[in-house]
Amino acid sequence: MAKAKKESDSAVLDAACAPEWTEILKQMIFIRRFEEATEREFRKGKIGGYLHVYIGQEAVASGIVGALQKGDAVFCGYRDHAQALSLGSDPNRVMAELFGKGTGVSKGKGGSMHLFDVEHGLYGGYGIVGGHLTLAAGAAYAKRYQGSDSVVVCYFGDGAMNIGSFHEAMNMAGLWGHQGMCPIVFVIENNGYAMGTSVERHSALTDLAARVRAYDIAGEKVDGQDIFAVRGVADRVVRQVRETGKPYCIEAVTYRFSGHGAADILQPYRTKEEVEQHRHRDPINILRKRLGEVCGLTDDDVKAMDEWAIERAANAVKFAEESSQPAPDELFADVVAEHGPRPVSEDERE
Amino acid sequence: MAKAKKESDSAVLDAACAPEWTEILKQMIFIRRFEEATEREFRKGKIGGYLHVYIGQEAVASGIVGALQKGDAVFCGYRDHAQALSLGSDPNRVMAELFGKGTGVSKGKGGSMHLFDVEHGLYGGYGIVGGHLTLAAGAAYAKRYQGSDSVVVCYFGDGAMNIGSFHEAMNMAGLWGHQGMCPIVFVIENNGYAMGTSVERHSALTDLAARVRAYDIAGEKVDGQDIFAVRGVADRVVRQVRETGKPYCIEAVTYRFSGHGAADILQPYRTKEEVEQHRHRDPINILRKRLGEVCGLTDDDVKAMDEWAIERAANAVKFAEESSQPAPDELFADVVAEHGPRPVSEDERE
Amino acid sequence: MEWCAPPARLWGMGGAPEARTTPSRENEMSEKSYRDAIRDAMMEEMDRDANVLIMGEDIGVYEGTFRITAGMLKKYGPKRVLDTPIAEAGMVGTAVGMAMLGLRPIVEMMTMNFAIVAADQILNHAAKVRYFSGGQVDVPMVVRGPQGAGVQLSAQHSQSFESFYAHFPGIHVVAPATPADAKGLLKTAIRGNDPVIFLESAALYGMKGEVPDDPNFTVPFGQSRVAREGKDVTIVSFSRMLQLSLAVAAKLASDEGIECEVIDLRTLRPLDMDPVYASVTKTHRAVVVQEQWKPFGVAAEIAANITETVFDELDAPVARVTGEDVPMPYARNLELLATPHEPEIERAVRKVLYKT
Amino acid sequence: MEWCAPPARLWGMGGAPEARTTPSRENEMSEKSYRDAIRDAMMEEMDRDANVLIMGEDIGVYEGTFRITAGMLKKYGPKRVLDTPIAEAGMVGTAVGMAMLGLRPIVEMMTMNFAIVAADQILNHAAKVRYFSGGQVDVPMVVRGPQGAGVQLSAQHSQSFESFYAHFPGIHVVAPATPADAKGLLKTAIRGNDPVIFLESAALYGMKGEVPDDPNFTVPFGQSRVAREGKDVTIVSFSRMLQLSLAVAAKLASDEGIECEVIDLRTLRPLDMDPVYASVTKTHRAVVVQEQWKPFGVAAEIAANITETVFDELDAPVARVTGEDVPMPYARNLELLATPHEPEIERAVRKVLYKT
Ligand SMILES: Cc1ncc(C[n+]2csc(CCOP(=O)(O)OP(=O)(O)O)c2C)c(N)n1
Ligand SMILES: Cc1ncc(C[n+]2csc(CCOP(=O)(O)OP(=O)(O)O)c2C)c(N)n1
Ligand SMILES: [Mg+2]
Ligand SMILES: [Mg+2]
Repeated sequence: MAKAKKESDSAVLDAACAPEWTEILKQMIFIRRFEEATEREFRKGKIGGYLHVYIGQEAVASGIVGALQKGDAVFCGYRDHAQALSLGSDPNRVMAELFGKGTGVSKGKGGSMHLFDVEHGLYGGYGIVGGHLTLAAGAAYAKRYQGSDSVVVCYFGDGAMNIGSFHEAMNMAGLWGHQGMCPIVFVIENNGYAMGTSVERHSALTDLAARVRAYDIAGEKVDGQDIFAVRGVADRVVRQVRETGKPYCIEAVTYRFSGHGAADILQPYRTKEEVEQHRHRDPINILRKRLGEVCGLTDDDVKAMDEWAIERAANAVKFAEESSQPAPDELFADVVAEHGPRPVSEDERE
Repeated sequence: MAKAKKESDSAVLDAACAPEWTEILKQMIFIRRFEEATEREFRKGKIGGYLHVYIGQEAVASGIVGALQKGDAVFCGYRDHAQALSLGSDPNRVMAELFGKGTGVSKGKGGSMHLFDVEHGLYGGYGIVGGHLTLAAGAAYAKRYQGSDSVVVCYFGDGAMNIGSFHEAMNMAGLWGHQGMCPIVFVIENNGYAMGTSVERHSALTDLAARVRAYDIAGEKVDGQDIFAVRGVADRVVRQVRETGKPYCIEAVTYRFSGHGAADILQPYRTKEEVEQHRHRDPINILRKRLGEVCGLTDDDVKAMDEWAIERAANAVKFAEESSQPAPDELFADVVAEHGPRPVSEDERE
Repeated sequence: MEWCAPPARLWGMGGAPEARTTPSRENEMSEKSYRDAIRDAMMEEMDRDANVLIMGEDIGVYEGTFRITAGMLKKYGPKRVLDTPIAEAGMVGTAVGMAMLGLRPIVEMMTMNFAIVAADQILNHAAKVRYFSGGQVDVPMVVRGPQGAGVQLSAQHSQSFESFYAHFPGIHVVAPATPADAKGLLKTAIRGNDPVIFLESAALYGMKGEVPDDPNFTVPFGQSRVAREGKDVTIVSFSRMLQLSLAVAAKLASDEGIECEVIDLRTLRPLDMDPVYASVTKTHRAVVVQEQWKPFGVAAEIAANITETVFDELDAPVARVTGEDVPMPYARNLELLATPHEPEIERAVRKVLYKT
Repeated sequence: MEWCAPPARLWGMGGAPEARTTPSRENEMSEKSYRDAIRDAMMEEMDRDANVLIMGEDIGVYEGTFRITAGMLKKYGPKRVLDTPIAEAGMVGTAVGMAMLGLRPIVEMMTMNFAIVAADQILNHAAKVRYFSGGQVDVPMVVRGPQGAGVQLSAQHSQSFESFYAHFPGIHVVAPATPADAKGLLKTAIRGNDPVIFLESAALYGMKGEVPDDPNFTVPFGQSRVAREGKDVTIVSFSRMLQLSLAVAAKLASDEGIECEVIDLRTLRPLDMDPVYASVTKTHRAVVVQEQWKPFGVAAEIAANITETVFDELDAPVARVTGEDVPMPYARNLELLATPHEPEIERAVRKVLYKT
C-alpha cells in the first residue's frame, strides 16, 4: 500500500494556513466535546436507542469532509454525528435529533443512527450494516447523469466489508467507473473492530484497501489519526474522482476510544492497555502539537477553544432539552409522499 | 495467473491409462447426446420449465468430478445435468426428473434446475444465482466438523460472482480455511456470459480467478475445454484441499455452444462467428484427437461409443416417457419432515 | 379465453413486441397486450422525463427475457438503459440512491422471485428512508417484474409477493389485471414520488385489451374497480386471478343466472376497500381469490376487513380461494393441483350461496 | 408488571445471565428469565448432541449483545460457537449446508431485523430444499434472535416478522410468550428436522417465570395454549402482546367482572386454531392482538380463520389490535403512539362486547 507520506507534507502548515488548521482543530475539539455530551445525556436517559460515538476517529470525518465542496453528498452508517457536524449541520439540531425532538435534523424521527441534513449534503445515517453503500453508488451515478461534477463520499466500517451489499455496490461502482459514471470516494473507517470482532477475525484478507482491487477500484491506506495525512489524501483523491468519475477507496486506519455503542461497557474483546496505547495517538493531540510547533499555538489558545467547545455542546444540550417533542400527527407524516399517489377517498372518486 | 500447463502433461496419457481416458471420452459423448436429447424433448413439449444444457462445457463437469471420491459432495447451479451424470446418477432417472415423473431423481418435484442425488454426492441443483455457494461452504465446514476428509465441490458461473452471497460465502470460506475447516473447491464455470451479458460487462475486474484473492483464497485459471488440463488441476487441487481443509478456486475458461437456456434463440449478444470459432475447441474433439494420436483410438471406436451414447439417451427418454407422474399426494409430501414437528390434532392433545 | 390459457410455454419466448401505434388523440383506444402496455408506459415516460431511466439484468443487449425492453437500449442509450450484473440488492440499492438525488429509476427484476435477494434494500431502505429522514427525501422509483406461477418453473421461480410487500408501510404495491391498468398504473408509479413494487403477472403478458392512447392516461393508486356488476356474490381479486374470476362470473351468469360482482383491487397498498364494502352490502356474500399460499396471504386481509367493517351485511363467512400451502412442485400434474383454477372459484361461490 | 415495563433501556445492557441451576428432577420447576430459558435450552441441547452448534455475530468473544451466549465459547470452543463476519446471508446459507449434511446449527441473529438480508437464504433455500430435492435432505436448523419494538431503536431496528415468515411453507415459525415456552419450544426446534424461525421478544428477555427442570421438557409445535380461561371474550395473541393481553384480562376481571379467555398461539406455522374455535364457540367474541402493522399481519389470518370456521358463533366482528401502519419513529412520544398498549386492547374487548 502506498503510504500517504507526501500528501501529509503537502498539506503545508505554515503561518499562512494556520488559521485554516486552527479552525479544523477547533472543529475536532468540538466534535469530541459534543460526543462526550451525548454519552452523558445517554446515561441520564435523555438520549434513547443506540448511540455510537466517533471519539478517537475525528480526523477521518473532518479530514475527508474538509476536501468537499457544495453539492457533494455524504452517506454514512449509524456512527454519523461527526460527519453531520463536519458538514456544518447545526449542532443544536443534531443534539435535538438525539433527544428525539421535533427540532432535530430529521424531525426527531431518525435519532442517532439516522441523521439527515440534505441541505448540508448529508444523505444519512443508516442502521443496516453496509446497506447504504449501494445507495451511495447510485447517488454518484445520479450526480454524473445530471451533468454535475459533484462527488459522493461513502463512509463505512471495516466490518461492513463482509456483507453482500458491499460487494454488489463495489462491483457496480467499478463497472460504472469504467464509463466515468461513478464519482465516489469509499472511506473505510478501519477502527480495528466490528463491534467486538477484530479485523483478523472477520476478514479473510486483512489488508482491507487491497480487497477493493477485486473490483478494479484503486485503494490506499492512510493514517486515520493524522489529519494532515487524511486531508492530504482526501484533497488529491476527491479532485481525481471529481475529474475522472471513477471510484476510489481510502482505508483510514483509526481506532475508537469508546465502546462500540453506549451499551458496550465490558469490552471483553480488547484490553485496557490496548485502548491506552491508542490514546497516545489521539488525533486531536496530534494536530494540536503540530500547530504548537509550527504556528506557535499556545495552551491558552487551546484552552479557549476547548471552553468554547464545551459551552457550545452544553448549549446544544440545552436547546435539545428545551425543544418540544414532535407533534403527534408527525407519526403519520412522511410515510409516503403527500404530493404523490395516495388513497382516494369516496368523494374524490370520479 | 499460473497456467495449468504442467498438470495438463502430468495427466499422463499412455497405453496404461488409455482405458480410463477412453471411459471419460465415452462419458463426455454421452453427456453431449443426453443434452441434445433434452433439447429435442423440450421442443416437443415433453420437458417443461427452464432448461439449461452443458453443451460445450463437458470437460469442466467431467474433469473435476473425476478427481472426487465417495463421500465428497457437489453443489451446483441450475446447469446441473452434466454434474449429475458425471457423478453416476442413473440417466433414466435424470431424464425422468426433467419429464416431471415420479421416477425422477428428485421425484419429479425439482425438474432440470433442481437435480438431487444425495446417494451419489449431488446435493443439488439451485435456481437462485449464487444462492448455493453459502450452502456449499457450510457443507464443507460440516465435513470437517464430522471428522471426515471429504471435500465439497461448488460449481457456479461467471455471472454468479457478482451477487452478495458469493462474497459472503467466499469470506467465510476464507476465514474457516485459516482453521483448516473449509475443504471446498470453488469451480468458476467461466463461459464468457451471464445469460447475454459478457464478463467484461458484468465484472469490473475480468480476471475472475484473481478476484478470490480478496478472500485470501488461492485461485488459478485452467483451459476448461481441455479435459487433461482440467483433470490435472483437479487432481492436484482436490488432494490439496482434502489435506489442508483450505478452500481453493479453479476458474475453468469454457464456452457454451447452446443458448443460455432453451428460450435463448436469438442470442443477440454474440455472433454466429464467435460461436463457430469456439466450436473449433470442442472438448470432446480435443480428447478424441488426443486419444487417437496417443492410443490409436479409431473413428470406428468413437462411432461405437457415439451409437452407444445415442441409444442410452434414447433409452432414458423412453424410460422417462413411460414413467408415471408423481402421485397426487406427493403434492403435500416433503414440505416439512414427516418425522419432525407437526401440528397436533385435537385427539392427540393431552 | 386467452388469458387463462397457459402462458407462452417458456417465459423467455414471448416473441417480439408489436410495433407501437403512433400517439393518437384523446379518448381513442388501441388493442394492446399487457406486455406492450407496460413497455409503452415506460417509453412514454422516458420520452416525457429525462430523469426516468431503467436498469436490470439483460434488459439492454439481450433485450429482456420477456422482451419488454426490446429496442430500448438502442433508442435511449446505455446511460438510460443499464444492463446490470446479477446483483439485485445492488440494483435496488443504487436505484434508491438515484431516486434520493432526483432521478426516477425503474428496476426490472428478471422475475420478482429474485427480488427477495433485495428485500433489505426494499423494505429497510426504500420504504423507510423518507420517514427516518423526517421527509427530507423523495424516493421515486419502481421495482417491477413478472411473478406468479408459470409452467413448471419449480419452487424458487413461481411465487407471488403481494402480501410479502404490502405488509410494509412506505411503499406502494400494485398488481394490474388488464393491459389498460398495467399501463395506467405503471405511469402513476413512475410519476409518483415513492417506491412502488409493481407486480406483473407473467402469465398475462400475452393478454390483449383496449388501452387508451392518450399519453396522459394514468390510473390512480388506491382505487379498486368494479370489473363486473352483479347482485348475488362479490368476488374480490387482482392480477391474473381477477381474469379467472371474471370467467367464472360469466359462466355462472349464463349457465345458472348467478350474478357475481367482480372487484379488482388493482393496488394492495394503498388498499381501497370501499367498493368492496359497497358491493358486499348489496350481495351479502364474498369470495376472495389469490394465487399464492393461503396462510398470511392477501385474502386474509381482505376477508378480515370485510368482516370487520360490514359484518352485519354478511349472510355467509367470506370464502378464500388460494393456492395450496406447498412450495411449487415441478411436475405439471402437481403444479396444476397447487394453483387455483376456475372450478375452485366456482365452488367457493356456491359455498357462500350455500348451494353445495 | 415486569413484562410490560420497558425493556432494559438498551438491549445490549441486559446484565450477566444468572448462574444455571444444576439439573434437577422431573416435575420440579425453577424460576428463570426468558433469556436464561433460551440459553438453557441451547446449552442442554449442545450437551446432548454434538451436532448442535451455534453461529452468529459477536456471540463468542463479545459474549452476545444480549449476553444469551455468554460463556458458551469458553465451554464449547470455537468449532461449536462460531463468531461470524457481518454476513447474515452467509450465516443462514452456511447453516443450511451444514444442516443438509447432518449438523444442527443454530443461527443467532443479533436482531431479526438483520435477517431480512438473509431472506433469500431462508425463504428460497432453507424452506424449499427438502421439497425440490424430493425429500432427500433434512434441514434441521434454527434461526433465532430478538425482535419487536424496543425503546427508540427507530425504523430499521423495531420490526416483528411473524407474518413475513409464516406465509411461506417449509419453515416453522415460533414466537414464545413465556420463559417455559421459550425453553420448551426452542428445544423442539433444535431437535426437529426442519428450519425454524424462532422469534424472541427482546422486551421479554428479563421476564421471569417457572420453567421445568426436566432436561427432556419440550413444548410441541402447533399446540396453542389457553393461557387464561374466561367466558365473555376470546383474546388471541402471542409473544409479548400475550402478556399485555393477560394483564388486560386480569384488570377487566377484577374491575368489571369481564372474563376474557386468553389464547397463546405459540407457533404461527404450524398454526393451531382449534382451541381458538373452541373458545369462540363459548365466548362468541374475539380480539386478536399483535404488535406489528395491521395490513397483511398475523391478526388478519387469525380473524379470517375464525370467521371462516365459526362464523355462526360470532356475535360481533373479530377486532384487531395492532401497531400503527408507519415505520417506527425514533421520538419516544411517537413510538408510544405507534405501538399497541393495554388501553387499546381493553377498548377492543369493550368494542366486541358492544360496551363502548
Ligand atoms: C446487517 C446488520 N447486521 C448486524 C448489525 C448489528 N451491528 C451494528 S454495528 C455492527 C458492527 C459494525 O462494525 P464496523 O462496520 O466495523 O463499524 P464500526 O461500528 O466499527 O464503526 C453490527 C454487527 C447491523 N446493524 N446490520
Ligand atoms: C438472483 C438471480 N438473479 C437472476 C436470475 C436469472 N438468471 C438465471 S441464470 C442467469 C445467468 C447466470 O450466468 P452465469 O452465472 O454466468 O451462469 P451460466 O448460465 O453462464 O452457466 C440469470 C441472470 C436468477 N436465477 N437468480
Ligand atoms: Mg469497525
Ligand atoms: Mg456464464
